[in-house]
Amino acid sequence: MLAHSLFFYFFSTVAVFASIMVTVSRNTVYSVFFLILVFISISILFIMIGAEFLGMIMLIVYVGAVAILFLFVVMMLNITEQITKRPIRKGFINNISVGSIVGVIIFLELLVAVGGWKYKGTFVSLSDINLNLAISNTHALGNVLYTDYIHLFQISGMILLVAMIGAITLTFSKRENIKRQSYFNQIQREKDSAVSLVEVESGKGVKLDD
Amino acid sequence: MEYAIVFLPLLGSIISGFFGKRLGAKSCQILTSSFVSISAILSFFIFYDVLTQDYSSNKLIFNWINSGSFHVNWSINIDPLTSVMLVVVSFISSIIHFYSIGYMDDDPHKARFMAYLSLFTFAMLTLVTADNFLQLYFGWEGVGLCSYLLIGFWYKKPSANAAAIKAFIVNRVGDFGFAIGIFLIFFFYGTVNYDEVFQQTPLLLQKEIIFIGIEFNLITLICLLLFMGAMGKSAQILLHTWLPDAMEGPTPVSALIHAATMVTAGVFLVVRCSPIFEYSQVALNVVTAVGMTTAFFAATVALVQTDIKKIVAYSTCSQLGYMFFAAGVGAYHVAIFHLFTHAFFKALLFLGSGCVIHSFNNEQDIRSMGGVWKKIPFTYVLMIIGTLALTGFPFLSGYYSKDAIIEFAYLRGSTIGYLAATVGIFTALLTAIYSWRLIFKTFHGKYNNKENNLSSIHESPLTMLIPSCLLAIGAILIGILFKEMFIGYDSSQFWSSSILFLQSIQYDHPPIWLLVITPTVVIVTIPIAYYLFVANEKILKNFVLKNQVLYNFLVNKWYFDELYNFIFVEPLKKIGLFFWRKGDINTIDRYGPDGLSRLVKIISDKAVHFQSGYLYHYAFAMLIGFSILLTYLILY
Amino acid sequence: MNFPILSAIIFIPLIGALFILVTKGEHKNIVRSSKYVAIFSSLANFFLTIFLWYSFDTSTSEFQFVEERNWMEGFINFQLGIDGISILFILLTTFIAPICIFSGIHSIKFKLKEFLIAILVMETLMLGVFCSLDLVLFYLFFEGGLIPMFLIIGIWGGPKRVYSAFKFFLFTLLGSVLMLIAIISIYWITGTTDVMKLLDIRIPQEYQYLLWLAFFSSFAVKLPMWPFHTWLPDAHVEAPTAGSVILAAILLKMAGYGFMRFSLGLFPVASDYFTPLIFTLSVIAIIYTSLVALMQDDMKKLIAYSSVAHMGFVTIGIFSLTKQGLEGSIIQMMSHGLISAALFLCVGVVYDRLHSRMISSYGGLVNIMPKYAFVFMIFVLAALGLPGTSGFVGEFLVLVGAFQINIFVAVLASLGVILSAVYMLWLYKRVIFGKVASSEIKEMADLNKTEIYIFASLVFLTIFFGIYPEPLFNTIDISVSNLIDDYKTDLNFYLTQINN
Amino acid sequence: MQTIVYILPELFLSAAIMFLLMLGVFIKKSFKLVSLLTILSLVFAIALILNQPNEIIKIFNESYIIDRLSIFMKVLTLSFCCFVLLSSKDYVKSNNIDKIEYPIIILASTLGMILMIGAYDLIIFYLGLELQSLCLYILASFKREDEKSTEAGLKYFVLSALASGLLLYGCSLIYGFTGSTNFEIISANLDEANMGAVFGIVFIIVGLAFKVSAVPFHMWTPDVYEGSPTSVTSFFALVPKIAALSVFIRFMYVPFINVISQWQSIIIFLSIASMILGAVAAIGQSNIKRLMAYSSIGHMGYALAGIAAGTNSGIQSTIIYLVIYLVMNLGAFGCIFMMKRENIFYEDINELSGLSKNHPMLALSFLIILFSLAGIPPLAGFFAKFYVFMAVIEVKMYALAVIGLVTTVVSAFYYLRIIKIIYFDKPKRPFAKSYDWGLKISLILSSILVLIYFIYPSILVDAVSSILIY
Amino acid sequence: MIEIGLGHYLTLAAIIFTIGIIGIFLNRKNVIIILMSIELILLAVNINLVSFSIYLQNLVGQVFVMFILTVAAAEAAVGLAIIVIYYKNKGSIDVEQISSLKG
Repeated sequence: MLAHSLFFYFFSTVAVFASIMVTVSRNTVYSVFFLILVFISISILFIMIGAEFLGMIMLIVYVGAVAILFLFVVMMLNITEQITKRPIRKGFINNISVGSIVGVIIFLELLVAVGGWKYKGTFVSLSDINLNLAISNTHALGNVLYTDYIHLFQISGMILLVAMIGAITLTFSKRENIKRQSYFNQIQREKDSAVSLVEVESGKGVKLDD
Repeated sequence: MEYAIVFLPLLGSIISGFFGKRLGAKSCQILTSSFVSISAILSFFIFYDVLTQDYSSNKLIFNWINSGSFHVNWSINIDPLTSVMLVVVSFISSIIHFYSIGYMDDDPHKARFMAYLSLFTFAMLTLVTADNFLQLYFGWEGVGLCSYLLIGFWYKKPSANAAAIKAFIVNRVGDFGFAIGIFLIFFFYGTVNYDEVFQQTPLLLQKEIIFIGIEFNLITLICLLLFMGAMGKSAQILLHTWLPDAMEGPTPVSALIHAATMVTAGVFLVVRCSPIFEYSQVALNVVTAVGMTTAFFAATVALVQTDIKKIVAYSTCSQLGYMFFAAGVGAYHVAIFHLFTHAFFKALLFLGSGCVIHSFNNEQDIRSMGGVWKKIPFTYVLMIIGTLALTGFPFLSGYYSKDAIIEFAYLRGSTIGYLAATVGIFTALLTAIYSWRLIFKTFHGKYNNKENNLSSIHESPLTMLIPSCLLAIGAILIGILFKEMFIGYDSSQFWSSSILFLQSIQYDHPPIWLLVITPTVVIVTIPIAYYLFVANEKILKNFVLKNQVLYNFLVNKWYFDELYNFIFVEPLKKIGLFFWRKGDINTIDRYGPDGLSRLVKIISDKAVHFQSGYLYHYAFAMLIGFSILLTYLILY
Repeated sequence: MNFPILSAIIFIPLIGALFILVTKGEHKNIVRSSKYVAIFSSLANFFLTIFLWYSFDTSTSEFQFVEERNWMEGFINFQLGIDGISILFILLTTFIAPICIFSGIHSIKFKLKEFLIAILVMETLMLGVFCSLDLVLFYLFFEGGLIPMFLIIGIWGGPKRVYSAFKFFLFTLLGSVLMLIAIISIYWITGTTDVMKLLDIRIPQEYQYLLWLAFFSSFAVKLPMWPFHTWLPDAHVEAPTAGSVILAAILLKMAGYGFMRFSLGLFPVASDYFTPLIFTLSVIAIIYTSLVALMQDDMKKLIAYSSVAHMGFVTIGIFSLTKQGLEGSIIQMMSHGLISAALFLCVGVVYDRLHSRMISSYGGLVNIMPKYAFVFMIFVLAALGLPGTSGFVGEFLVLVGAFQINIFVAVLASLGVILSAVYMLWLYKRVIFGKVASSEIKEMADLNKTEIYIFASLVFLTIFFGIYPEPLFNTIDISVSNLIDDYKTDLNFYLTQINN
Repeated sequence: MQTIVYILPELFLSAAIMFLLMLGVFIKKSFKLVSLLTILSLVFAIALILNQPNEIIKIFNESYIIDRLSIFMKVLTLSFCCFVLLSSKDYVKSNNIDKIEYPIIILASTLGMILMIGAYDLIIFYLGLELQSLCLYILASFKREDEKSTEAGLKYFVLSALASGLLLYGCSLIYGFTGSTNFEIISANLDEANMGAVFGIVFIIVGLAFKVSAVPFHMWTPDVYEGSPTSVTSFFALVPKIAALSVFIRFMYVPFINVISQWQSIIIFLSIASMILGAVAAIGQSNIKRLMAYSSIGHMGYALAGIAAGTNSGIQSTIIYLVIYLVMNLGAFGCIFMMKRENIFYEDINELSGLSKNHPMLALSFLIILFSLAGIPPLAGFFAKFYVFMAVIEVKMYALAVIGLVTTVVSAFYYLRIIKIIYFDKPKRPFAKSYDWGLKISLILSSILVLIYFIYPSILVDAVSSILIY
Repeated sequence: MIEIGLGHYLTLAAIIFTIGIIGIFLNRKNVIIILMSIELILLAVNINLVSFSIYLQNLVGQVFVMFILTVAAAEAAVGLAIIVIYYKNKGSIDVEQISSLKG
């Protein structure tokens, strides 16, 4: 019980801090790392309340794939260090203040929503909830995912397909004057045509012809 | 017969107007003149029938306006008053038609001129033969139109155009009152037919109505409004300014329209409406007052004018004043008699002036004339006859009618009657002075014209002189011939079917001194005038120099034109411009459509400006919208 | 059902327009055949309406030649029909349309084919307005007219045509969208938009005021009443002659017709309540615009302002709700249709020759163009309400009617009669009389054959109806009486309701 | 097995996507073939949908529904997708975006929309939405060497992701506060006291409003419309709106119907704001695509007004409005596709100047379409507005009606401005004569439909009259 | 405080959600940060769903999260692809410079 709350407070603090850092840190690479930190702490929270499959999958998908993708792009575009010498735009300060006010308002309103939560009336600690332990969380998900939610599963497949097509269409370009590997040609190549013995006279070097 | 009288001139007008080019000017002139002459002859027959057999008729032509209870017909109504007017109108008109043949000899638009003249005759005839107020109004405006057309006949002259418009518009002002009078009549009587209106009048005597905030007696109000129309048409003071200007038109026009016929329509109206006027002493008094004021005012102005036609015009104005105050004191028959005689001698005077002008090659200023009586004796004689008749020289036509007016005014016995008689006598004096001034300045003294040689002065052609002679005969004899019939002892019977005399006509003899005073004054004036204007001009010159203010006041016609210009014309123009510039453009458009579109444009620019292209602005806008919705929901 | 004569009348011009649209071939041939098609279809339509008039039964106030078709299933039917009031407007429309076509053929120098299509479509829409017995249908035609008119002004108009066309379009559109809301509201209040049924249904009194105002906003702009009139001078000035003619002769009448049929028929209480407003605006319109007209230096603008003043008489007459007032308004609209059309044609004649509308560039035309001067004179006189022209009959009756209701209004309105004389005669004097203003004027030709025929017909009708308006009175008599009776009974009904 | 029959169209489309992909990969230069087959498969899918039974069917644990609304909207989506493809063929070819992926992605996004339309469960709705959106991101930046196109893609991506994040948050709230993701269960568990769920509604409305580009969630629209290749813009302007509006209707009237008083005022706000901004902001535009963007914002405002009415006739009027809007916009974009000289497509409005002289028929149809867009009778656009305001006034929302119609006047201004340029201004060089029959057909079809709709306006009313709230 | 209930998790989610939102429009650096903020938002949603799911003892929430994960990955891929081509065209992914489309 106590452990649960301690862990909750610790990891949620980390998550909040890290998510703030995601948005404010100068270096984009750091941002990505903080993002990873958020993901990790949240996944720990998930595991804590019994959604272990999702917690793990979060790690795999987010940390293992998405965050790494981000990192790739950041590296590729070489935008890690932001040029910060840019003069502050007029009205920027204003924006910050107004923006923060709006943010705070939204946050307070969300709290109102959360506070208005009266589904079951009484306060129930999440750690007390007895999950159906007959089957594990993963098992339970697996049971429904391919039966009740098979159509959704297929649709998400389609989404991934589209994402793939899209990413390729957008970024893939055939460039001229670039030598490419041709696996078939490489493998099919006979020894005769690939290797030739050359008699080398000393002191003359080798002249390779085309 | 009635149809022929009224529609022959119209036919002539149409033929001459539309086919003038094809027929040629000559045939048009002959055609229209003969049509009008036929009409005149037929009018005499009618007159004769009326006189001898009490003939009367009311011929319905067809319905005009027929809306709910508002029925108006086109019709030809004959009664004694109408028959007299028919004679005057058609006879004078035919004479003028003939006269015009000569007068307009060198004008390129003869056919058009004749068409207008005939059209005028037609309109005047419909006016006098109407049996309801609306047809009267039709003729009323019709003659106004013809007057407008004829005054502006020489359209190249800017002054003629201006005068034409002025005539029309001033008349419109009068007609405004007239029209409202008709509305009132219809509103309270439910009809605009003379007979029905006249029959109902005694029933409505006590009716009071609020009009423009003032309480009036209904009958009085109707009379005053109708009289307003009459004032406009008959150029009574306040609405007289158009008449002198109207002299811009050709002289035959002045003779026909602005002396003999149209301007007397106002008098005709008052007399025609005597069954209403008789019931309103207030209205009658107003008529008298306006009449005598006009008579006096016009005479004073005529004293100092230098344009030959303008003098005659003011004289017309003055004589119309006589007629009105005659009507105002209840002597409607005398008014009509004066109208009748006046038509002849005033037309004669105008035709004579026309001859003079013709002789002087379109010179109208009497200061540039003089000393030609021997060169143009016929004209001279005609003018003398006209002047004598006008001034009321004994036994010429003017004598009978004018004296009768003064007598009747005196006999009325009321204060206003005495006052009118006094003014009448004094005006007669003035009339005599300015008339003889005209004669002496024009025909006697030194020859003053610089443009034309004395030798080039010539007598007018016969086509002009013969008609004038006819008129001259009329001017001499008509008074004697018709005196009994119009104002004699039996006259009330003759008039009974068209004029209502609430107080029976006084046939008492006025005091002898009154009978004598006017002719005496008239006769005595002649030598005085000769002395002043021919023999010894210096006295006058000195007098003028000493009384420069008075002189200017008179020369400028009591400053009426300037006053009107100042009160009406300029302010109206300014208001119009103000409404347009400040009202329409600067207020309605500026704040209305243009303002709205500018506002929309501004909002549009703002909205577009907001679309800054920056992602964070977009996200920000979304979130603001989102938080507004959320907040709204919480607060709701 | 008999032959659907009203539909035929409405759609004949449209069919003509379609024919013109689909003609193919050499440019010259197209233009020629479009001319013939346009003239033929418009004239055929005119004769058809004459026949309609002939077979019209003047002894009943019922709607006649009623046609009913399913249109928007369940709630709105395609319903046509005419009574004594509308038939006159139909006649006016079909009479003016050929005139516009003739005038257009003469003066339009480019895109003649499109022009003819626009005019024919316009004719269809205008006829639809006067025939329709359903509010939605009415609105459809009423608003639809904006499209061709916008194009006519915009394509063939003068130098400031864009501004004017936009102003015209948006101004009138803004006015009429409110009417659309009112129409829909009426549907939900009463369950129908069928005019014949609505005239029997009494709309609850509390709704009437707003509904009336909504209709008013549309009609007041269209009529136009002061202070919604400023689009009119602009539109007139820039529109080509035929456009001005249509605008002045028919488009403005739609509003008067609407006031009569809808404002009075459907909302008697509100009409009664708002009568002072109408009177005030109308009187202001008459005096104000007359004064403004006085100071114009552009002929068309002057005539446009005078139209505003004349339409002021119309509204006074309508809302005086007397027999004379209403009949006077109708006659006034008819005659204004003829006279203003003719006046614009007159301006068009000289504009075609000199390409200036400024009064100052003219002068002394009578020397060069006597026939023209004559024709112009007739219409100037008719416009200032000279007895014997149709202008007088309408104006006078309106004033007679108004006088019975409100003396003060009638007196002030009569002042307009004086002012109209002032500005019209002054205009005439400056244009026609005086010295020949420039050497170009000397070159100007007098009226040609077509113009003479056009003007002759207009002159004839103007004077004919001025002297013998009996046919018009015969046609409208029963319908107007019925309108007034209905109004009075309805009003009494409501008033007793209020008192209880 | 029965279930499979019901989702045959969706299955067929998925299969077609994969098949065409393979085909495209293995056959070189097969763009033409793939496009043709795409259109054919769309047509075939329409046939399959029309073949579905005329009753309400819920499958997959009631998470997917087949009813009149969904059938109607699906047919609409597929057919307009067809028309867009047809009319943009020429454009695609001359702008070097004729890759096989193009039609395939369009097909995939159509599939996503169809799933959205049929969704009866939050999860499937979300997945459909994302499938569609992903395709749209790609399409927007499809002209990848063009800076504007990629910028459009980027903007659309970021904002759309934000919007779907909000929407998702709403979904999570609704799930949490009602205990289910199924629409009917949500409906049963929702009441006004359930604050959290009501909040969720706002989040979801925001997401949907983004999709229909209602103000203030419209900010992406002008930029994306302008930046994307015109063929994509026309797709954007037409097809996704169908799905978005139908989902809007579905959400408001199925799960959220019990809290109508809560969302009604929000929709009214969105509607009014969209109408006003759509009318006002378009005035200064010179790029015709941008102008069409604002115009579509305005039109969506009117469509939302119908939804706001909260009645059957409200929904029906919205659907009628949508249909007419689609037809008009198809025509409008058809005209935009014709603005081509020497293989360059112009977007500046001023290039249209004097079109009436050079291409009278094109100008005429543009004229008809523009007047219709402005809502001037007797063209179809008027009836669209008429029905909407009928529904609005039925529930006595007079203010909405007045504002809506007044904005009509304002928006008429910028349509008139285009007409002015076409008809009143001096001609410029003529455009190339386009002989692309697909474009011609869709243009002629749409302008004729718009023009003659008034002859028998009941046709649409009849078609949608069976679409009712359940 | 000691008892950790649903409310705590929801509040955590709300905080992260808000940070994600603010991150989108206050961030002036590069677009990738925005992408990460979006991931944060999705993460917040996931927290919500998972905690609801556990609380309600209803697997739907967790299933939902599974698909959100998929979508998030796909979105990241496509998003990054777009960023890459944008960078190729423009040479920068500075948020302040993405404004060639405006008005």
